[in-house]
Amino acid sequence: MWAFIHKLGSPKWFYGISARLSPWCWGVAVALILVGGVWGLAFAPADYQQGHSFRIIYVHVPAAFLAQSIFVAMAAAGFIFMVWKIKLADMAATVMAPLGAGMTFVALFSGAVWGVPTWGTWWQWDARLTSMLILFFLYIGVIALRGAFTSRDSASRAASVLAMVGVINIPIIKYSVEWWYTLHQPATFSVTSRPAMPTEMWAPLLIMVLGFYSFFIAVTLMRTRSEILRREASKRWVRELLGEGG
Amino acid sequence: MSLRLQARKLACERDDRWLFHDLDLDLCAGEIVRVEGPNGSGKTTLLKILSGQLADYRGELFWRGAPMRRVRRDFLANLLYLGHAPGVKAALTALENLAWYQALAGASGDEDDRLAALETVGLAGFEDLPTGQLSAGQQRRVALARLELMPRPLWVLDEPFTAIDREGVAALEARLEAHTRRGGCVLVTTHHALRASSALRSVRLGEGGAGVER
Amino acid sequence: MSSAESGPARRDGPLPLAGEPEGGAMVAIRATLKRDLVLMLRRRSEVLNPLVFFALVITLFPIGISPDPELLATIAPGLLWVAALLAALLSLDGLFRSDYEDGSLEQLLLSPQPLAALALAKVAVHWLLTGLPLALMAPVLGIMLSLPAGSYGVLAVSLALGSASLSLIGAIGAALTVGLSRGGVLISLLVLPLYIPVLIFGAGAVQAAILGAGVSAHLAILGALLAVALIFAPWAIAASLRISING
Amino acid sequence: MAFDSLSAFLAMGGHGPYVWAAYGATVALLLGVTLHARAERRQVLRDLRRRLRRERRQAESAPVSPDERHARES
Repeated sequence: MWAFIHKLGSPKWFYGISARLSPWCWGVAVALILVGGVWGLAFAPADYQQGHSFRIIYVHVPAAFLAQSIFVAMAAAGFIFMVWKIKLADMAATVMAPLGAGMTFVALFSGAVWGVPTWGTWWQWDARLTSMLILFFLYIGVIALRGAFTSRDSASRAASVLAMVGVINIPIIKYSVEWWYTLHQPATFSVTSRPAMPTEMWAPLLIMVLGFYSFFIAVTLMRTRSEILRREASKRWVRELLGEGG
Repeated sequence: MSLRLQARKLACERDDRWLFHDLDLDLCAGEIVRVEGPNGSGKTTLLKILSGQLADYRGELFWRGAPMRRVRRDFLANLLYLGHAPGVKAALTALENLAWYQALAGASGDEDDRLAALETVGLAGFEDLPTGQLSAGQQRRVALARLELMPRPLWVLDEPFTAIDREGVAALEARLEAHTRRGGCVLVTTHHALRASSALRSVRLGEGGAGVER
Repeated sequence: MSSAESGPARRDGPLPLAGEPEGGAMVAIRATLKRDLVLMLRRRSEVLNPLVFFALVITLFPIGISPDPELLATIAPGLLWVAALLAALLSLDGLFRSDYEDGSLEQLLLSPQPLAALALAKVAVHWLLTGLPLALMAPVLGIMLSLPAGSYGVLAVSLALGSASLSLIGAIGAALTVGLSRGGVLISLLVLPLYIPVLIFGAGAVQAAILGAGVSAHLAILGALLAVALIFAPWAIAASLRISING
Repeated sequence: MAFDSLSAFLAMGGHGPYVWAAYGATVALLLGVTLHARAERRQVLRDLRRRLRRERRQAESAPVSPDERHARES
């Protein structure tokens, strides 16, 4: 088990294995997103209340899911880096942060756009949107903190600590914001929390969510590979690899 | 069990640059070990590692034969570290500063001891002034008074001679030698030429290479 | 330990090696508390500045919005809480910075006592001289915002309780940025999102008091938040200080 | 199929601008991230190869052991 973890933590080994995994992830991501997108846009039935604006759910919810998952993944990578000093985990955490911030932004944007036909306003202090907005600030904080240090080692550690502190806080923030929202807007209807959804509606949603997760894995693999090359530029295996490749 | 700090195959990489690697070092009772090397060769980093501040190194550290990670508190109870900054609070008086340092070690301390220590470093009459009103050299002396006050066997001193006048330098050198005679040990970096003595040893840090003992 | 620490009197004898330190932690914590209190009281303006800031910000709102007492009364709980939160934030940057600059922070890290406990002592002083005075001052400003009667006590209690959590969470941010020269703005970016739960329940408690609803649930949650912060924050602060000292 | 014609599909029952804006932003992000990741990878590889070539040239002109050089340069 330990040997496996340390092997997994070796950039060289990871570089090799991820090269084989990467095309599959991209293939799965593209296929799922295409299928889910077309299904959701053209074939899923319209909502009886919201009509076709309901189709925004197929990008809003996957983006929101991913935004939260990426933060948790980033904190987990930070934890692994701090406890076992596996630098690979930090490289992954480095590349995850901007993607997470981007996903949060898309979730916010699609949520805001969805608000116009639903609530008649571009911004509603809805519980979900508000916690998304806070999550966005948390991402910005992690990215800014990492950028503020001149020493990369210190930057990595500081960003890891902040990500871990943030991940402890996310559920607290989420619940307190929900509580706050119900207190102030008791009867407003929330766009995504609805009772039973028919299969034709949630099946494309599930496909989209899975597609987004594959996309996340594919991008993280690819960018981590670049980050490995950048950080391990003076290692022999990188040189041999490049020497062979021309 | 006597004082002994060992480093085995010590290496430190900061941001992809090897400051030093394969460094073996033995510090024993009765020694002054001087770390030499050009600017940026990692002298301060080495001192920070050997004083247990920086955990980001490869290799092993042993304190009295046991791995450092396990005996860290015992090690710290025997260590006195003076860094680049004197660690003296400008708004506190010299006495208050020393009292805090004694308390950090876990002892309430004694006012007479503190007064005596300040007198030894030539600060008699300045005990009750906020140290912000003292000169840089005098502030440094307040920090050096800790050497008198706290009987820690292992001293790790980063540029202790900074801002000290000539008599002060001579007194400090004599103090270091007296410390080694009592079975203490000193690890020091300095640009100042130390008086040759049988206790003195040098470790040279090269440029990105291994340390060489001389 | 006491015989080993007898100092210059025994300067010629052989040096004893100290054993594992015992029972010194309380001495160190008490001394750190006292030292920070003395330091803050000698620079009284640093204690007063957040309070003046608090009063100033509260003055701006009636001028900027409207002097209408009814309108002010509805927004007063939130305003008071937000302004107090910002005032507490303002003083956070100095929590570790002066110690970092004069080198006493590295000495604190090299103490054989648990760093988390020593950091907690410093945070306690920060709360005592920032959070608590802000809480005591808030009712006075509440009068100026025509805060409805019956909520003044809750305002002070919720602020006192909440600002302790704010100091603890904020100290993590202060510890992370202490090694950075332009840490002042960054710290608010890191810390403010984490303050939101405390703000929600703190302002909520005052609002509940105005509406005549029970406030014990709010105060209990504020207490729970404080408990969580007390458990996690000291370790995070200690870890962050260790990172920053090697920045 | 939930739509009768292409124009109905594009109109989205009157909600066209909102639906297409949300999807457009998402596609822009996904594509942008992908293209950026590819460009980044190429850039890194190009920089590394260039550096390797330069070091080879230097090695030919001045024989220094490679380890020393890496240590000094990186």
